[in-house]
Amino acid sequence: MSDRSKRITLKEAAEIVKDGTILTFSGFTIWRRPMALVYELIRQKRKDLHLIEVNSGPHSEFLIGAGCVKIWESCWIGHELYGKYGANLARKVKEKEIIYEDYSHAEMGFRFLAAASGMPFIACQTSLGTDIHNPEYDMMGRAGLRNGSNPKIPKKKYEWTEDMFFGEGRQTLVPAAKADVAVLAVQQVGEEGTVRIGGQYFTDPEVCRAADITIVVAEEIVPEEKLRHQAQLNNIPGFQVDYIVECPYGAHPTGMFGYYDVDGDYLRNFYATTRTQEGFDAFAKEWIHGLDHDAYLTKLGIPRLLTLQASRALNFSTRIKRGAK
Amino acid sequence: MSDRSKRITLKEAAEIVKDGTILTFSGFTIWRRPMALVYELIRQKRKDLHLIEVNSGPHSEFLIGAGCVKIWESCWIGHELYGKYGANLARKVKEKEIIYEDYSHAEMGFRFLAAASGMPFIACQTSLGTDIHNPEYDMMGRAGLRNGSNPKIPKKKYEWTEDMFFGEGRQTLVPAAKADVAVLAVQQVGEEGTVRIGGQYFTDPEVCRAADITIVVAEEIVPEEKLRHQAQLNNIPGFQVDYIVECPYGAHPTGMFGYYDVDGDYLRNFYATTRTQEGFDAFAKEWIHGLDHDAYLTKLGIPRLLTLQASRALNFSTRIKRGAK
Amino acid sequence: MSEKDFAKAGDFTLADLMTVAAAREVNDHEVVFAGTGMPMVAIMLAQKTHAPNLKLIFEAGTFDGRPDVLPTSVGDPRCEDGASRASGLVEAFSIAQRGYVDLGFLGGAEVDEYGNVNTTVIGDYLNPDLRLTGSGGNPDINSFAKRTVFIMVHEPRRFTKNVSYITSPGWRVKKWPSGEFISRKELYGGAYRGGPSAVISTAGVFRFNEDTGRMYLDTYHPGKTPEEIKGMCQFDLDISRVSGETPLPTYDQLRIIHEVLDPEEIFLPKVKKA
Amino acid sequence: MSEKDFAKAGDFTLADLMTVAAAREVNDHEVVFAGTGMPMVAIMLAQKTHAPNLKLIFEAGTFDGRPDVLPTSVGDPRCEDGASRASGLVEAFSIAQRGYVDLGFLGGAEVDEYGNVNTTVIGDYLNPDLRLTGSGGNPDINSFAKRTVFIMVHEPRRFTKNVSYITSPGWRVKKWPSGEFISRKELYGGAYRGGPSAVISTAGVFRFNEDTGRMYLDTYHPGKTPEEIKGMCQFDLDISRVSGETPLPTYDQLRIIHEVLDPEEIFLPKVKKA
Repeated sequence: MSDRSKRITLKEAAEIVKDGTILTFSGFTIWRRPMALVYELIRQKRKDLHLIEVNSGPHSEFLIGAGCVKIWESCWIGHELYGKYGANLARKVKEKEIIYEDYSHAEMGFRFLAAASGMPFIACQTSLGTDIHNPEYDMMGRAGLRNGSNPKIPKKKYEWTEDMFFGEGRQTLVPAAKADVAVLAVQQVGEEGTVRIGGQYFTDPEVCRAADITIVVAEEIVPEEKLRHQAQLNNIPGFQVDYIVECPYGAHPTGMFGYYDVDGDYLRNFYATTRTQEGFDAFAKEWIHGLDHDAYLTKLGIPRLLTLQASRALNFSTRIKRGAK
Repeated sequence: MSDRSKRITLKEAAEIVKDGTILTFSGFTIWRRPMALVYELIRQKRKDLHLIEVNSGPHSEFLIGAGCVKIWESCWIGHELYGKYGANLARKVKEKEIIYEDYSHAEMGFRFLAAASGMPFIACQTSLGTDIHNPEYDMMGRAGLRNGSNPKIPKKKYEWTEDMFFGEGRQTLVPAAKADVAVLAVQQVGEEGTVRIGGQYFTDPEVCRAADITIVVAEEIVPEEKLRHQAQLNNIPGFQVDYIVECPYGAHPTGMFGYYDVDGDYLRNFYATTRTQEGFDAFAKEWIHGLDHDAYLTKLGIPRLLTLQASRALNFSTRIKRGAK
Repeated sequence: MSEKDFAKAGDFTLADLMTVAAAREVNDHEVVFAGTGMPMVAIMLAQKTHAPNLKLIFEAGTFDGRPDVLPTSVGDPRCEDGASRASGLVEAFSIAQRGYVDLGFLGGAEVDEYGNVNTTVIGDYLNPDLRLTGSGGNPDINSFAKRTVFIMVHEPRRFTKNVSYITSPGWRVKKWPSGEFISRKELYGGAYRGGPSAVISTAGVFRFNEDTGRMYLDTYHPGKTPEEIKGMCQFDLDISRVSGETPLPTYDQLRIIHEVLDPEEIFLPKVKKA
Repeated sequence: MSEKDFAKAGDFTLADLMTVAAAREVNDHEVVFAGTGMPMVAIMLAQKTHAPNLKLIFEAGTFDGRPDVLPTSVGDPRCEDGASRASGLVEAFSIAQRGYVDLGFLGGAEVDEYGNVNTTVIGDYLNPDLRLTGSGGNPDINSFAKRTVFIMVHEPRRFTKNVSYITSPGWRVKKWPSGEFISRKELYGGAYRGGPSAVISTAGVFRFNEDTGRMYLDTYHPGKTPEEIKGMCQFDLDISRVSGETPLPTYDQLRIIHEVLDPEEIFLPKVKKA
């Protein structure tokens, strides 16, 4: 893409994600999820999204609860110790209002590695003998979605072959995980798109390259040349990034290494109150609709944000109460 | 492996590489090659080595010239601008004294990625239609080496399949590149084996994991906890490293980011004088046999080493003469 | 009382007992893959007692970390303190698939007598009573590691004849497309490294018969009897090889758990003294 | 004379002319994969003139570098100055295979009329006259990029009817196992992105017919005629589409090459004035 300014607003970023988009995200469970953009997608009433994720979490629970999602393709959803499972997904699954497709965690990781590397599939040796490989449980196949009409949806869920090189036996071939749009929540992005992640980078580099369009929502947009003084600390080169958005606390209530911790109270409250659709709608009415990101932060309030703020020395907060003590 | 001290001498390191070992290396062309250990292998008269490399360079030209190598499996050999091609390999190839096996550069990279990731093969889409894929040119097959007697040598050079997921056509399956021993020349290693590479890390992380035993030859052995203060700057976790050797200027005449530049004069002289076996033998007599690493550095002399030394600010030398000017 | 003495009843919780039992499964120098919660406390307890040289791998991408402060999740910044390397999930699973991992600690909602574990769904997968979290890395760690230890709540419905869905493979698993049960070793071929080595439940510690892959009771927790535990399983539990009572925590171990590792009581509440 | 004036004969070398011709192949904003030597100078010349936003990828693992000092190799520490990211070869080729690369610059020892290039061997591969370096990344960059430009010495034996060994794929390539020639587009299928778009030799600039994939002469270097160049090829070179003489370097371009990019005369010697 050209080097005209890549900077856009949160609203504009959400508009890039059309109805029916195959969408993926940065982060890991309750860390570095692009929540501010997720809220904006809900405000804009996005429909029929196909989420494809290495693992899932609160961001997807919000999108699913709000009715934005047609297909959820991943391996896990929950809120770690702040909520045992994904109650919104569970409800929609029970009511058959969503298509769910399960792979294992390593399989999802390797699927994104394949897509990021221009490989249509990759071989792995995990989860043999489990119901993840049960051919009856190819849910997208059951829904008639593997007919080739969407070139990013593989025609099969799995293929198996014997290792012909070393005689190592049965190999599972998993298809590349291809996405239309990846949305990344990170610490810093340069004006030309160079991404510097703090802490574990999870599967962000793979997720970025697996998508046709990458939007980076950063805590800070920083001068490009500052990042280029230490190229080894950067994780994604600028030419892989199409749009950038500056949005402090843009991953709240999930955590951001070096910036802020997970807001466990917020997640606990979300999990406790959104088991029903009515509960979800009330939560969304209070925390999403009619607000923008500034209003959301204002509603959270300065003391709460300061409590979550990470120590610059330790990269996590020393102020939050995490346990019974 | 246990956490008894991993520190050994150069001589002990070379003794770990037995006759017939499948051996691989750190670095890229004329950068970060474990030359001091290569010299020691030549002194110890190692035989029948099988070199498997992403790309090759001076280190292998030395081993091949000295008659240590039975099989050379890679994609490239030369000295960049200091020597057009690998004259020792060329001589042994012409005289049919070595088995050579060609893959493409990306194929070799992906082969090491597969081995490093526990995958017996990986799919790629490069070099279709070239003589690299000519079935007549499976040289290890022609030599009867693909009979399964060595479990690290694949039974086929290639396999092809059609993409069954997205209809993307012909895919080449390349076998994992498995090695017995990897020898890495790097800037810093901690006492427990944590590796910190300066500059591009080339294929070192993959090469390390592709081998059963990894020996790291470092410019400096440093306190482990210093490296662990910034985990993101480290490239290889300590538990993947079996032995460590401290050896300043251990990659000379190849270059080491942040420590010293390539010794172009040395390589030019090597290339010019080792086209014949007599030439090689004379060179080895002068620069390898009867010397140890300290004597080698002493013979090079302090002014030469200081000229090669990298600026701490720039990571390369500002003193060397690189061109006609 | 000395630090090395076993704690008296009332001085420790069931969770303490299970944590100590889990820590005992770790050998020094091993590479251990751990998830969030009690397993993480157990491994860090082992690291601070008999296994100072173990190497911790966290699924999100941290290798050989030595956290000062207990992480609440494998994605937590606290994981990276003192780590040899911090990267990502693809590297973690690539390393695991390459065979570096000795031991994995996992959880489960249901287990059968062959160690097949379900964390995906209660009821029929196609018409579920309750959708759970899904697999996460459970089957992957269990496939790649040489040994796997499961930590579970013990209820009869959870120790079941047939799990609703095999999320994580035990010693007899399904061969697709037919779904017939065959031995794990046969199915995994060259990728075979081992399998479930223990289940630590709220009732006892269970292991698996080397030949048949069937679960047997090794030790029973204080206050339980083997017969009672057999009655808490829907399958016919082998209680012929019981070795005794599960060893109690020492005061030293309890001090490390509650004063060093989890003083905030995130995963392990302290005993409430009247 | 002005900076924008074309240089007069005697003020530039043939290498200068070729470097400028190569730079002209680059469009602004493109992602360009470059090897060592003249291609690197050409790309950096483009970056400093008409294509300030091009992104350089070096095979060893550097992305979007802006070196102050000319690297002598893609493994050189000088590559990383001002880079967006520095990593390794697997990432570089993964990015290329994923389709991010617009243009690759490569060299060759022999080329045929379909743009098949040999860098591996002179003579029979099984009984070689001379073993060369081997492929390096030549076939890979050529397979993955949308366009490839080759820079070569022009001798009749190098512009040959049949190369000794196809190292890098042209517009008609071998289908194995039979070895029959078929079109590149047909063989590559979903992986097809393009192919050789120009050859810049010491005699002229060559391009390829869109339908047949056969080479034709586009421009001839000063002092050469199309007929003369046709005589320097062992195949029947199409000279019906010649567009004129290869444009000469400007004084501005020569200044950048010799004063900014390669003042040390590593790859491009200056004109020796009497």
